[in-house]
Amino acid sequence: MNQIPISGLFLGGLTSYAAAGLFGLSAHRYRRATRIVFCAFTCLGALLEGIASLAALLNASATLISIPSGIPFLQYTFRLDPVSSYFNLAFAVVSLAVSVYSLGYLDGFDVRKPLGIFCFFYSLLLVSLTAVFTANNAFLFLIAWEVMAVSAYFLVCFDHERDENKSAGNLFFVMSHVGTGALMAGFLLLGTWAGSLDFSAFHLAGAALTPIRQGSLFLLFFFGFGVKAGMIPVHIWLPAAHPAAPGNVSALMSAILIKTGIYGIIRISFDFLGLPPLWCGLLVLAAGTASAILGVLYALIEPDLKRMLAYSTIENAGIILMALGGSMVFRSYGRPALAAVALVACLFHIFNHAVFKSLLFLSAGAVVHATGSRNLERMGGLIRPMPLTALCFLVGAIAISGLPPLNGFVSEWLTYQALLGGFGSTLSLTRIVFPVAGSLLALTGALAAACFVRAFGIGFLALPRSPQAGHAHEAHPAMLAGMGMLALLCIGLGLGATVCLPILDPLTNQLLGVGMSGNLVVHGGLALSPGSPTGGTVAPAGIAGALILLALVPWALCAIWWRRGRKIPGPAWDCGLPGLTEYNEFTATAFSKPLRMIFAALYQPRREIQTEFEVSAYYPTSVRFESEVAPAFETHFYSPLVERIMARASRFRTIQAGGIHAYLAYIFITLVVLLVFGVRS
Amino acid sequence: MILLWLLLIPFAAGPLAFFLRRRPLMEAVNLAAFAVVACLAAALGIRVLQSGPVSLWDGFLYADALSALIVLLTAFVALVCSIYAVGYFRHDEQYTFFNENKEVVAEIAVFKLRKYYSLAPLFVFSMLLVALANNLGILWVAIEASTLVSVFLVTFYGRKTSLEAAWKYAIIGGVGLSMALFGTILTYYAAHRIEGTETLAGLNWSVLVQNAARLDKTTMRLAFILILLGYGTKAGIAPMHTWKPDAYSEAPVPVAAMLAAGVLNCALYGLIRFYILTAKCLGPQFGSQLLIVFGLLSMGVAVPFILVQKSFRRLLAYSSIDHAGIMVLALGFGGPLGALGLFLHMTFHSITKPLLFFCAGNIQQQMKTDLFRKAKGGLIHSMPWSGAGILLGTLAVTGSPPFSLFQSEFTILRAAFGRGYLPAILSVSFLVAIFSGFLVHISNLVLGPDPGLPSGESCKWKKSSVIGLATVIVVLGFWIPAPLFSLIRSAADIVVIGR
Amino acid sequence: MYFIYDPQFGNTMITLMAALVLVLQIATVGQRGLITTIRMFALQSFFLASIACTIAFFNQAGHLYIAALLTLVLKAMVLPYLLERTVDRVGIRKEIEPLINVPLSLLISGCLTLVGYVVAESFYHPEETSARSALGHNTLAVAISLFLIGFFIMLNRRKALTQVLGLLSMENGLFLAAISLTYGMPLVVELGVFFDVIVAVMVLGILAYRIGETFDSMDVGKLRSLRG
Amino acid sequence: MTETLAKSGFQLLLLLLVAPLVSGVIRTLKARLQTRRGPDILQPYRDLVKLLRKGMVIPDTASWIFPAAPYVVFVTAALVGLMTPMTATDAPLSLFGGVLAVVYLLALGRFFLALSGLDTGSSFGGLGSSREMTISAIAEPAMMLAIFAVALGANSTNLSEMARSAVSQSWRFLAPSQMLAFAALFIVVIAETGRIPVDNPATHLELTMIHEAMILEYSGPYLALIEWGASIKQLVLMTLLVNTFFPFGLSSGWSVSELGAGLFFYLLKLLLLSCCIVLVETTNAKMRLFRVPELLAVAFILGALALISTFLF
Repeated sequence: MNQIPISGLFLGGLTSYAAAGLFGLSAHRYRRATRIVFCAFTCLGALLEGIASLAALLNASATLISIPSGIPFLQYTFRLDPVSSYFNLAFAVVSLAVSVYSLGYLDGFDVRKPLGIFCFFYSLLLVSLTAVFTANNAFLFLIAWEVMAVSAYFLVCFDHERDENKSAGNLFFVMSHVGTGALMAGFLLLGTWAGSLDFSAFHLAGAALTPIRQGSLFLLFFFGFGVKAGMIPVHIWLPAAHPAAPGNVSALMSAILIKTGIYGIIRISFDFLGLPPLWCGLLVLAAGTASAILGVLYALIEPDLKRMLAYSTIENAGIILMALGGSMVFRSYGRPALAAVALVACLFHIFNHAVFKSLLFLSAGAVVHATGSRNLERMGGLIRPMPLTALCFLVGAIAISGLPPLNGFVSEWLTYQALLGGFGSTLSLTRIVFPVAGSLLALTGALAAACFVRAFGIGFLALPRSPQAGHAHEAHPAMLAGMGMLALLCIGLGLGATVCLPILDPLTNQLLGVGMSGNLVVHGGLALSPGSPTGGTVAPAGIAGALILLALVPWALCAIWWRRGRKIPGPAWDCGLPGLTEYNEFTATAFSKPLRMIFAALYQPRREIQTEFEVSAYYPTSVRFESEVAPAFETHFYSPLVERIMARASRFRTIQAGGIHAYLAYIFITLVVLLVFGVRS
Repeated sequence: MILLWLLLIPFAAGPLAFFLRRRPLMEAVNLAAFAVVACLAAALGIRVLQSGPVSLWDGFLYADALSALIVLLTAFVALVCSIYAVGYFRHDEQYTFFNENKEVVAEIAVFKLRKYYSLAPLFVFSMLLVALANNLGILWVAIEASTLVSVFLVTFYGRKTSLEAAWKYAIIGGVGLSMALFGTILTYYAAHRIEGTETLAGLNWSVLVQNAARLDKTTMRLAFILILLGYGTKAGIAPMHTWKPDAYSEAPVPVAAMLAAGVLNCALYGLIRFYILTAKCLGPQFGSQLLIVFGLLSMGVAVPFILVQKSFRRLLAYSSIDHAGIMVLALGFGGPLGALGLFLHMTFHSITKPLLFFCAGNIQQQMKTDLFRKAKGGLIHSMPWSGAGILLGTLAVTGSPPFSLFQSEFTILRAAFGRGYLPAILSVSFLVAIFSGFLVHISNLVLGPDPGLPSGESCKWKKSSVIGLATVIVVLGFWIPAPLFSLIRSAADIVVIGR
Repeated sequence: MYFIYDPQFGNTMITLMAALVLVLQIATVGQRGLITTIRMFALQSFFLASIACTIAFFNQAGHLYIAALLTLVLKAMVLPYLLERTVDRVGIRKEIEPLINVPLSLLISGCLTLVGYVVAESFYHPEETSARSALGHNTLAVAISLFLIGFFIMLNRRKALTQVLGLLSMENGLFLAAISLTYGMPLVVELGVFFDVIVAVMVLGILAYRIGETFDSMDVGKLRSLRG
Repeated sequence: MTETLAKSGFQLLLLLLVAPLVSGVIRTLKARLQTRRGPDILQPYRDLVKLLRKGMVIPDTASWIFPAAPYVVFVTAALVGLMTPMTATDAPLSLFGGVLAVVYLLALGRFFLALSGLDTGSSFGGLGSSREMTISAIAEPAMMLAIFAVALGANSTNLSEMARSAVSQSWRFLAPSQMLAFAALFIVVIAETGRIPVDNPATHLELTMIHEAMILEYSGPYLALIEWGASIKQLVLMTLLVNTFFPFGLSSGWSVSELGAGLFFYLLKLLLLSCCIVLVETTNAKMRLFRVPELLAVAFILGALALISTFLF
């Protein structure tokens, strides 16, 4: 592998991302040509990045790339160590698919929209994401981090004519900046203590610190990165911002941008801090569990398809954090092998989520483009006009629900195994945490399945619920190609998990000092096991094969007994009304109604029914039904907080009430105080 | 000689413009003068870099790297402001902004233009004198002169509110400068027991700094307090900042930009010169503690006003208070990093703020208001350049990378964390809060649905100054010219080493 | 006339006049009539000029005579004249009630004098018992008090012109400090300062006049339209 | 390879044959307990054959999901059956996945069934899907806790491994953790198989039905597949209960004599468990839908207690 010029490929990738943006700016005049050149360059960049990262990952050693910059104290230093390369690989894969998709997606852009600006910020996002994953010093990292936020902000605000998008962008940027503030403080503290801002100087720098310093650093970083990771309770920007962005961008944001937060947490807790205190791992586990369960609960009741996917992103970030927290706890207990299982679960789920969430967002983008609405209640029946998009969405839905034999199942299975192992290998009360987390993960998984049954069932099946949905058309071939790549990857990563997982070996080696693939892949590469073959195995490919073979049985049964040709199409049962219309259909709101009632304490649903009638209440002339669910964190924490701050600020403004005498008095008092207290030492 | 020309050209340009009377001529005189001054400033910078401090008339005028940097920034700001002013005042004249009664009175217009075009060079002259005067007394005189000139410029529109603003500016500035003068007198007193300081040179900074260790300590404490409050008033450090929002929002935009990017630097320059003396005399502890407290106070005071703000011109003023606080904080944190951060910040701020003011001015002229409420939103549709410019400027001024203010703020924060955790954490949180308020206000102003206004960017002068500045800001984000950086570094060395 | 050359006499005279200057300043705090206030300022400036002359005489500091002359002409004559003319033209003679009532104001002035002495105390170096440092010590206290009380007048009074007068008396404090501590600043600086003071007063006078014209009142406390 | 195939074939045959039988036994026993005559034990076989022979009506609103779902339901149930030890401790396909795979494969079947309910566009289908997904979701945590409790005892999630460990510690089923876990899992099985008091498989009352509402539009062979699949699923869940908690008579090998004995004990245990189910079904009335969470909360608590008692006792 040494003959592959990793640094050249890496820089080539970055350059072609950047070139894409600069070419994109010319979209003003040459819309069509720009689109093609732009997508070609981003694809090229993604390919180069992907190859470079894969090579670096297989190399299992760090590649350092350094370019001088025109700014004092700054060197553009990138390091492709296994962790960075892994994240960059996931990113490259997603960005390749999204770039292919964009070729078609941008074709359907409103001509009045400044395509050039879009291309520019899109490629800026690509460049900055790459830089975030590979930056090797804190200064560069923070610059890349903020550039990422800036470009994401403009992409979220791209459709700023709608007020909600604008405020979504603002919310995103403000939250992100609050996080960045914490990160900046964290990095500078760490830099002060470590004596340098280089990531290589940070390596295990935390090990020498007192537990209090370690803990406070961890909290700063955890908060800062948690905001980006979409962790509850600092997630509120995510369900606002991801739907507001154009389809391809929201795919990128949900699949990759939130992973930068996870990347940061991994970097911090395994690389920089040495061995953080036990409570850090438990905190991550708890935050992950809360995010997973609350995320999916909010996803369940969301009528907006893209918002629903955004909430599901929170859920998956939670699952990733659960595995990560488990790994940290095991590490604290000195169980590297178990920690490695949890870490592998976490890392694999990161990749998987990147793949299926981008797939789902891309399909959602195609659907929104075709129907002009994000509301599930306005879709329906899309499987007929857009069969391939529907198929892609279905694959994504199965994968994200963690159903075998696709990739989501494998990573969730590993997570369960790690949590199960945690019970036996930790002490006292800590051990009860794991089964509880496991059972909540089970609830999350089941609710996620319900959620995606609802999304696919209401959105794609049965009758169209609006004229636009009825007149929908299949997506552009390029869009289908992009989605198809990801769908195949979902299947491939699931069935070929035993082949893929050994790639994670360098990562566990780097972070924990143990390689896992020997224990993880058993029975000649057929099955996976959590460290010991007796502890349970799973063979996704075997399951898939068995499912296909077993399908012969019902086929044979039908072939034996059933006389062919007796399939009569007929109307579905319409309760005796004249014909089934979209009004008879079960709605998305109704679908989640039982859960809304069961979890009423969380949702605090409010509903209002107004019936107008003339003769008697049994013969209403019109019924107006309104139902609303209050997002708990927004209504109970953030809104009062912002109101409080604003009220305080307003009150504070009375110091500048216009009277010059007051102004003079401020100076006077300051002067007198300083004279009295300052002169005498 | 270069020093003399630097002062003479703007000094002569004022009266010349006054007598020329005709608008194109006045514009030409201003532009030419400031262009020459900018070239001279650049030349001075190079000369100082190559061959050390330059002085004239027995060290009456003296330029080391610190002065050269201030001169360069002032000249740059003056040049861009004069370019912008052409378009700005032409627009004012065209739409009869000069007279509230909407009576088109040509004489009033000419009178007002004469006022601006003759006072602006004098304003610049006084600012250049601040940087070039070696004598601390002359420095004071020059700052006072700049105040007086700018008071007239603040009353430019003659509205009730501009009178009010001018009064507050003049009175508070006057009080502040009295304190500064007191401090200067005390410094002279602290030094005058030392041999060879009884003459005029006794107030020369270059002389004082060599004898700084022998200055009377108690006197220097008192002097520094008074200087801090005095020049702090001029720089707009809380709680002496109260004139700033009024003056910045009432002055014509080019003047406001010069106040924010020129006078601020000059006032800080005075403070820095005294700080060097104090630090050498009393050790860094005393001065920096005070500076940190006042810096944090300024940043903190700016927060609520930026969060809840009705007018975008005042928003910029509070941002200027915030930045004055940051720079004072940087001076207080001290050390090589702090000083370097200070001058980087000063440089970048002086380039970024005018852009914001120009865009705000364009918007104000187009919308005939500076209130967010009345300007509504969606300005990007009718004014794509100014809208994009103010958005870019907002990101830059709030310290978002890749723009260069992030680099300086990062450097300053590095110094901060090296020194103590509480001020550092506080300043980070203030920065975040200010960013939030600023961004939400400006994005609501710029983005949004198209209100269907006619395009408002026909003037080449206004547009070119906005685009030019924006380009400079973007370029500086990625590349700082080596000579500029070494000038900044030598200026920082002066603060650290004292020479 | 021998005693005239006795430095002791000079010191006493200076201290006396400084005390008078201080008393005049405190009296200004309690004063309501505009014209009276201006005249008291003129008188104060006159005493200052005398102090400057005395110091110049006893210490052979020739350039202080120039400063004394300038003070006499400008601060004791020209400025009061200009200000009185402004008062006449605006036609408002009475100060309205100050923000803090007179007895309390006087009390605060007393406290400020105390602050002045406390600050000046720290400058007192017992080991240097030369006449000059003692003089410096006493007059510095007065100067600081003048400065602070002038400041207090500015924030206590509502009229634009009284604020200008407060500012001017602050400058008087500075002048006192300058002449008594250091026998004045270098001449160039001194001239510059004077020039600035004159221009400042003219600027403020013009502003005050325009405020009076525009708002039909000289009450700067009413200028409150710029806020927030 | 061939050995595994043979074992799988045998167990598959067993699954296909025993599953309707269990349904029939339960139905008959229930009728007897209610002093009715009830149908013959073999009635389910007849039903299935009859359905397989009949023609079917496909709703014209339905897409390809509708015909696919019965296959998925049937196949997943069958695969799950092959992962579960029935007569012998080592299940033929136990390598392919343990108890977690079982749970998730069943979820896959349910996923498609719920989609098919929505696919027809009729309101009943949606209603059924919604309720089915809800109940399965809230049953999940309890089930996972109970499984955890058992898996911790066996130190494995592999079902064969769990059975083997249960065999080796013959009296372990009396341990409090095991009893509690059994109780929790019993409740979950009742919920999962759609029995009283959670669902009533015998009615088509539109307000209460869950499972039946989803499959309302199915007819003919597709309905047969679904019914058959459902009964296999029920059998597998019952097998899971009896074989992990009461592993008596599980044969350790696959020789004919061992298998015979294993089969005998297996059927005996199934009969006993069926009796339990019948008892529960007869003595309880169907719950309101929104009371079901309370029942499942009880299961959850039992599971949690089971876990806690694993390290208490």
